[in-house]
Amino acid sequence: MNEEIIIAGFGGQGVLSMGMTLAYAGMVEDKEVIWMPSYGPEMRGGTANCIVVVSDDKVSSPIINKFDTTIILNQPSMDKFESAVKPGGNIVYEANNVMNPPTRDDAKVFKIPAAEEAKKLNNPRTMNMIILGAFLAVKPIIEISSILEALKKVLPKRHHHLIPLNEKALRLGMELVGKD
Amino acid sequence: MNEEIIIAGFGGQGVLSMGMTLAYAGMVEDKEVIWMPSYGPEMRGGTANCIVVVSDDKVSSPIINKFDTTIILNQPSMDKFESAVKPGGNIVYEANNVMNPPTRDDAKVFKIPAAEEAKKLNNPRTMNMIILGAFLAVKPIIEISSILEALKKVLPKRHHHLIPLNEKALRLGMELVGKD
Amino acid sequence: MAKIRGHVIIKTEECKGCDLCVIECPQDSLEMSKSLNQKGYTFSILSYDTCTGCTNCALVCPEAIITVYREGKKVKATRPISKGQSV
Amino acid sequence: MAKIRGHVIIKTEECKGCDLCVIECPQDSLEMSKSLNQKGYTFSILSYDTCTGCTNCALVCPEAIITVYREGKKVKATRPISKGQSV
Amino acid sequence: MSEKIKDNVIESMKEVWERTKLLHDAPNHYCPGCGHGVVHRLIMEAVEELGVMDRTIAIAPVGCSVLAYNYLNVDTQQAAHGRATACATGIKRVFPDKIVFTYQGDGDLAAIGTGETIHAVNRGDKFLIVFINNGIYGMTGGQMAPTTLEGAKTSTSPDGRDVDLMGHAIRIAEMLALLPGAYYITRQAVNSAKAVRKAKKAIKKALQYQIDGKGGTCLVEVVSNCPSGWKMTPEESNKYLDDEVFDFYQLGDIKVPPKEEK
Amino acid sequence: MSEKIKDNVIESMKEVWERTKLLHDAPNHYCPGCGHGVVHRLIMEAVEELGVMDRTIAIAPVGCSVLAYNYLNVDTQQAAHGRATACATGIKRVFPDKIVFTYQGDGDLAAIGTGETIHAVNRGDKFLIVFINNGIYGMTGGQMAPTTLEGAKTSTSPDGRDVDLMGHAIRIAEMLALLPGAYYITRQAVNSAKAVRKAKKAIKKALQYQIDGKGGTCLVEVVSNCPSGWKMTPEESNKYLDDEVFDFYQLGDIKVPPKEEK
Amino acid sequence: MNKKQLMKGNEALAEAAIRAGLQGYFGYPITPQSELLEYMSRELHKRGGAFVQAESEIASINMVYGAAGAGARVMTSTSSPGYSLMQEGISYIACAELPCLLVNVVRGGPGLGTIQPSQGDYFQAVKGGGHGDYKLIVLAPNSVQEMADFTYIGFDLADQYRMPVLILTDGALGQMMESVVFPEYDIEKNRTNHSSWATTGRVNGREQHVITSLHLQSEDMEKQNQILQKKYRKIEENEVRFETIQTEDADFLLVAYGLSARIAHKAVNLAREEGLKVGLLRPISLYPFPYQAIEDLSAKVSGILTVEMSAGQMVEDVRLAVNGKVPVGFYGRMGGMIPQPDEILEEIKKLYSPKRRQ
Amino acid sequence: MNKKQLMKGNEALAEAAIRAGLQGYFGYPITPQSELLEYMSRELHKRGGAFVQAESEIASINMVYGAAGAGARVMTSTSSPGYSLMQEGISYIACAELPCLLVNVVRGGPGLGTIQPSQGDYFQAVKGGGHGDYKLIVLAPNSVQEMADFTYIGFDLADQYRMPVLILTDGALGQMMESVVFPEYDIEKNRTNHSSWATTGRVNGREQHVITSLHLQSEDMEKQNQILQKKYRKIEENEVRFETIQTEDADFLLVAYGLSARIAHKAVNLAREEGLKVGLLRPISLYPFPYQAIEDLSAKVSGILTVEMSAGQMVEDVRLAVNGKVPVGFYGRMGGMIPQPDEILEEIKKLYSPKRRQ
Ligand SMILES: Cc1ncc(C[n+]2csc(CCOP(=O)(O)OP(=O)(O)O)c2C)c(N)n1
Ligand SMILES: Cc1ncc(C[n+]2csc(CCOP(=O)(O)OP(=O)(O)O)c2C)c(N)n1
Ligand code: SF4
Ligand code: SF4
Ligand code: SF4
Ligand code: SF4
Ligand code: SF4
Ligand code: SF4
Ligand SMILES: [Mg+2]
Ligand SMILES: [Mg+2]
Repeated sequence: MNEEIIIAGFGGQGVLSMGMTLAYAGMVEDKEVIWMPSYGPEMRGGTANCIVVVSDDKVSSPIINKFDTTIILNQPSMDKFESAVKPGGNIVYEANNVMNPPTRDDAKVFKIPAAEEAKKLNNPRTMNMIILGAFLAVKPIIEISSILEALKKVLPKRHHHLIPLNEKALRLGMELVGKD
Repeated sequence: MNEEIIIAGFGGQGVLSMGMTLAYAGMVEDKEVIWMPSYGPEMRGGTANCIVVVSDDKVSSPIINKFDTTIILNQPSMDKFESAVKPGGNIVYEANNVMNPPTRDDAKVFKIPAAEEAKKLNNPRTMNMIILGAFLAVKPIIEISSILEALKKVLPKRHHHLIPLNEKALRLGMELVGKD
Repeated sequence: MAKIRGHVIIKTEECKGCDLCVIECPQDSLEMSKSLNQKGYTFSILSYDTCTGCTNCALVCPEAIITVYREGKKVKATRPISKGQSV
Repeated sequence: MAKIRGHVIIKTEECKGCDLCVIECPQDSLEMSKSLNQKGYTFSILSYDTCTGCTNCALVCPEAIITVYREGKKVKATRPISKGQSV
Repeated sequence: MSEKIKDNVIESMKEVWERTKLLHDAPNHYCPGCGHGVVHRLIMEAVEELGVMDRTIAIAPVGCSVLAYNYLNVDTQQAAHGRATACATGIKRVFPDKIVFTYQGDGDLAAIGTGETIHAVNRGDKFLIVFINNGIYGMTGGQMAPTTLEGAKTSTSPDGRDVDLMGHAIRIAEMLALLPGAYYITRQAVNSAKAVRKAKKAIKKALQYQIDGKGGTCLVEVVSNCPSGWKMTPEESNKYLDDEVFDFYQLGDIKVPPKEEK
Repeated sequence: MSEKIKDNVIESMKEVWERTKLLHDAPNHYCPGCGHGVVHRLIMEAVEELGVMDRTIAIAPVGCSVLAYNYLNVDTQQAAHGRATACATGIKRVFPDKIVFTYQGDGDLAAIGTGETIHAVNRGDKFLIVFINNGIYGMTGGQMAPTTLEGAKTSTSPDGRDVDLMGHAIRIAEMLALLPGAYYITRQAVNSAKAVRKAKKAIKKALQYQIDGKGGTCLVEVVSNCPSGWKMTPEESNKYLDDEVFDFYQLGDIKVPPKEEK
Repeated sequence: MNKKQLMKGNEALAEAAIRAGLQGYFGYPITPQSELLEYMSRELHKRGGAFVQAESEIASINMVYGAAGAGARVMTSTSSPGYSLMQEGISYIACAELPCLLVNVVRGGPGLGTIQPSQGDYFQAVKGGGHGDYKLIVLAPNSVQEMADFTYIGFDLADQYRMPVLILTDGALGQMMESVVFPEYDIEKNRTNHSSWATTGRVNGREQHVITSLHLQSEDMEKQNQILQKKYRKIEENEVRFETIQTEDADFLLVAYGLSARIAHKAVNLAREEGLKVGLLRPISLYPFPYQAIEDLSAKVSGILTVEMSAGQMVEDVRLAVNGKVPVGFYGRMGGMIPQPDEILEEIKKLYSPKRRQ
Repeated sequence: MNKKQLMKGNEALAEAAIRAGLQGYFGYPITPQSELLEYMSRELHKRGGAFVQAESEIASINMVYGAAGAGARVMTSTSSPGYSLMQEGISYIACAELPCLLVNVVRGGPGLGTIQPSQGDYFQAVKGGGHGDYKLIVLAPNSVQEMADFTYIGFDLADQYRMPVLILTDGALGQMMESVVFPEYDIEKNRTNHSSWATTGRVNGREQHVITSLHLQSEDMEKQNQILQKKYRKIEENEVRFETIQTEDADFLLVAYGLSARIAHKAVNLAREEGLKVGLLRPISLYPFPYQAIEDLSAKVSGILTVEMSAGQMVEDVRLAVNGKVPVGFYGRMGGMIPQPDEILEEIKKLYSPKRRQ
């Protein structure tokens, strides 16, 4: 297994921490992982993205321009990264934040109303976990339990009480796949 | 003609300006000249020396370790540069300041009591000009008139009134050669 | 005392939702949007017809995206208006 | 009042002839040589038997080459003399 | 109020405040609520009002405002970190008629550039230094600056600035004021409309001195915010300035010209 | 007085002043009458008297005193031009028990090293700075220093220092005194026996503070001469100090510890 | 303690340095290196070392000079423009023979450039940089694990040869996360006692120790240079480090270091998939450079392609090694751009020809 | 006006710069360069330029950046440690494409070193130095006359290519006196008007001019690098300068620059006296380096000896030029020591063999 993913969106959407959670979870499962943030020119608030690789083998190049999965949380990122998915790959995107759905017909497309669902959970910040759950439903490369393990590392101690909520969001995300 | 000279003594004895005068005079006569000061490690007052080359042709290397003439104004310089004169070359040195006369028997040696004579001229600073005169008697490579011309360049304007005195010193020096 | 009537126009697409104009408005004329603009920020809107054209909001706006208008009466403008501007 | 008798010893070969000790001596005990030392400098010499051992000369000497002696009486030394020094 | 009515209303009004033409028509990259944008505007307003755009040269620093030339529509040089004043000296000495200002953060001016700052002012080089003191290294992600207040948490003083280990917040304007080369030194703020008006006046005054060829260096320090670095909302950051920062960095003129010669 | 009698005389006397053993037994390379030699001696006397040779580290600058380690018989590091204080900070932070002093000229400390000086003092790093202010770059042949007095001729101010072009003589000690990190700052001289005694006391006091672990940086400025650079005899140079220089660089304590805690 | 951790390269390096017994860190913020400084600010003081955020890179390197001269295990880190500012200080440290660790997390240049990763500082690291004839041992990691490993090695080499060691890495390696395992390291055993030359004070009245790079007499200065050169010859003999990947049967050789080498590795895989026998030599020590290894391989291949994130710097060393035996090509991207595996493959195809080996 | 004068190299350079219309000089004292600064302090102001003794070399180079960016003809000068401090600034200037003249009067290094002449900064001048991929045009005079001549050329090249030009010389050439004749030079004709890009203020409301070396997007930064590289290729085509002495019939070639070249010249004479057919190639532009000329000559000789006042730096460029065709030897002295003609002769004898040319 060798999964190359890019996650892209606004700075405040938890793009980097979503990727980091995934990478940590990979390590929990003793896989080889890479997490690589992008260095956008924007100071704050602009777009952000990170590359995550989870693999059974040692990863040679961390520099990747075609991905197995692209996870997209806003329109500018869709404009930029729609073309970066490999033929046959997956595009997972957030419904509310992307106006123009992707037009690639050689990729599987998953539109996830994560923002809306997050509102229902009374915590808009769970949006990224819903998306992550959706991704894991599409590509079950990591166990949910590993993700929860990883969250202990990624979240500061004072936020550990939120882990159950995050689990809920993850599972909700998994369920959303295919519903659309 | 290609004359390679080193002049060495204490910092205060006018070593550098003697060499510079000679170099200027060479240029007055349209010869190729080089004047190269030494970079002694001493801050002030220590020993000083300069190399002067006066030549009919373009001078290739300004870096020289054997000289046609060494002009020596103190004992440390004698110790250092006695060996630097070419076989058949000249050693011109100041009598008072050098206790141990040179022992080279393959060089012509001229002992000049310049300090003493300078005192007689009531100006100890003329010592270097007396030595220069002596050198020119030994090696008449430059006209006295050119030296006087050169002094106009080397001396600041306010000291130009001293040029006649310097001329006297030069001629005195020339006369001293062979007297010993 | 007749209130001086003013008005502001805000380039909402360039607003970053910092809220400073809202806080600084002595007339509480402004408020922040509920929705986001294209850049992902909430934005300031003139919501109440109380504006006096005092320019405070424009002065503190880091984006310089507020233009202030005022009824006829002369005011000490912070900067002279370029000539040829319509009334 | 009996004058305190002092004495100085100067390492003349290391003297640079700066003259500062001579100027600083309150007793005019020092003067500069006429001749030069090996290094080409005139040097300071104790020429008059008026020295009180006040240490002024030693204090201003940049070469630290003056040693000062004084008759028995205790003085406030600028620095303590190492133990075991003979009287 | 419908669009229609709005237009009518505006028709009947004077425009009393608009964006100066000397700001490029482009959004800036600063974080929401950051004071850099305000100060940029004030300087450009002053340059426009004084009519010296055709001989004004700005020096941008390394810091969040490194891209100042994307906003200030005047000729600009982007100087190496801390060397804006040296750069300004180079220009001003060869071209004394130019109107030159540097725009520098506190890391730039008061850390790596300390020597250049002090010696430019000591030479009394006749340009304006606009000094944005936000008590932090904004651009590099919120590290401690020389001006960071005692106890303040930053990414390199995670437990708060410990003055025994990290030194005290430095009031460099006061140090510079000791130098005879300093002509006009003032400390301003932009966290309220009132403060902005004052700051504008100070900047304009300083530029006017330069236009008049008055002797010496002018420095306008703006004690500003960095909501991102401080991890505050813009509102909180502005309040923090009022509540804490101005106690230490007191606003007002620090050195005024000997007498206001005419 | 014959040699014989001399010996007798000395036999009967106490040695009241001798060269400290912490000076190497070697002639120095300074010009006749140069104050560097005197200050070297005073520091070594103080170190000897305080008995801290076994943990003292000197930092030599780039300047005429670059070879100070040939005279001071204590462990020494020769630091890059202007960086002696940074070097000292490095040592003192890792080894707080060491007694560290820098020895720096005015070019070194107040020109190229301005930033390092100010920030070391601002951090209150606990070492002693001995600052030899001779108003000139001695080593490189007499160029103007930041501390050169108005009107003074040097090889780069051949018509005298023109303050409009070259800036004013800088009183850096006064600037440093503004910093809370400065613990003890004093300005001394060595151009008379009386001044030497005072300077010695100041140096010793500063070292004592360091030994006691008192908080902050100490600086002893010695306003000194440079007969060669000034083109004066040693006597003239010392008189010039009295007549002109001390008017501008006034001698005495500039900052004393808050209270002389015991 | 020694379990796998997910860390940024910059942080792994910092953690390794602390575990190696770091006594002092002196640095100044700059992207993409600041995580290292920040990590130190959080950890070092707690764990017994001194941390100073200096006022500049120049102050940093001279703090390193001071503390290293007093015998401490110390380091600084920075990125390109900051490293340029340190050149005078590095030249001093090299001349005075002080052990210390330097880290340059390279970004795109020249000038202020960009904050993206680059290898444009190779020349500065291994040839020029500061003034005078000196060298640093230069190690180029290509993974987060190596960021940690080379830190230990770097400190030890610095001690062993009494000289600065530079870790030349880049913004991508500094900021990306991978798993890392910190090896066992016995500080007390490995950290050299420098009291025979360091300035510690004249303990028990011993002879004075002096740290200097000044020798006013040229003869003495030349002698010091000869000492340095002798040391460098020894290092060139003993400390060459490199890695070869699929070179045994290679007809064509890639040479690349650091991040480029990982990309080149992928290009090797792509090439092999297409039946091209391509191998990779990765210099690990950039100084001393693996001249011999490359020369040896050059006898076996038909051509060489050097891949760098620069306009072509290391390629000169490759050419010096090959000395005309086979053509040496170059492919590089500049200013923060990163060569892609497929771009490299394309270049390989332009130059590739199978060669019968003897 | 244009008569022969006896001058120090440093002063001749200063005088030439003023005659070339120098508008600003910014510098800091350092031996063996201070005469240049002092000359400027006496003359420049009187003759219409601005002179500033800066507080440091870093301030100097950044003053140069500022004034050059505003379109002025400006320069700075220093010696080795000071030049190291300028590296960040030089990288900025190169990237921002500002014309200016830099002078490094090299002394023995590394570290504080010695004040005697040296060529130990070759690598720094032509390879590394600052961070990133940039080059300076580097000219190496070998006489006082050339100190003057190359100053004019340097300014003109700087203007023509919008880049810094470095005069790499040494303490001996700087401080020795020889005769010099200053050529006619029409400032108005030669000095380029830079108002099309310089920051002069937006005269008549023209578009904004920006001087920067920052390009946050790697794509842009790479573009800027491509512009630079293109310029460098052009320079490599057009601006190679060198001198050959008795190479026509030479069996053996010396390569040396600057002061070393004059000594090598004497060694050529000595060798010829002994019947050894030795020639000399003197690179005048160190960048661009005369690779082609050396390659061409390498086909005609049996061996090459490079002579430097360093541990061997330019010799790498010579080897790159020769590319293995004939053996390339090296003779150097370090740390301020100067090779003597007879020492060189001895080295020649060790390597010399006559060769039948085709
Ligand atoms: C020589 C050098 N060192 C460090 C940096 C990294 N750097 C960029 S901006 C900056 C400091 C920014 O802080 P400040 O000057 O206060 O400006 P602000 O961002 O707060 O406005 C630093 C250290 C650099 N670009 N160059
Ligand atoms: C980086 C660098 N710049 C310049 C120099 C040259 N230099 C040596 S000493 C000195 C100044 C000496 O003046 P000061 O510090 O006042 O000491 P003094 O000689 O007067 O005691 C200078 C500029 C240097 N060695 N290194
Ligand atoms: S102009 Fe004044 S009253 Fe009107 S919205 Fe702005 S701040 Fe409020
Ligand atoms: S101050 Fe400006 S940016 Fe901030 S909310 Fe108001 S309009 Fe928007
Ligand atoms: S000790 Fe005092 S009295 Fe004696 S010589 Fe010295 S200065 Fe004069
Ligand atoms: S003070 Fe010292 S050096 Fe000067 S004259 Fe007296 S003994 Fe000699
Ligand atoms: S980081 Fe701070 S200073 Fe920089 S733009 Fe953001 S708020 Fe402003
Ligand atoms: S040059 Fe000046 S400071 Fe240096 S040793 Fe001579 S007198 Fe002293
Ligand atoms: Mg700041
Ligand atoms: Mg001085």
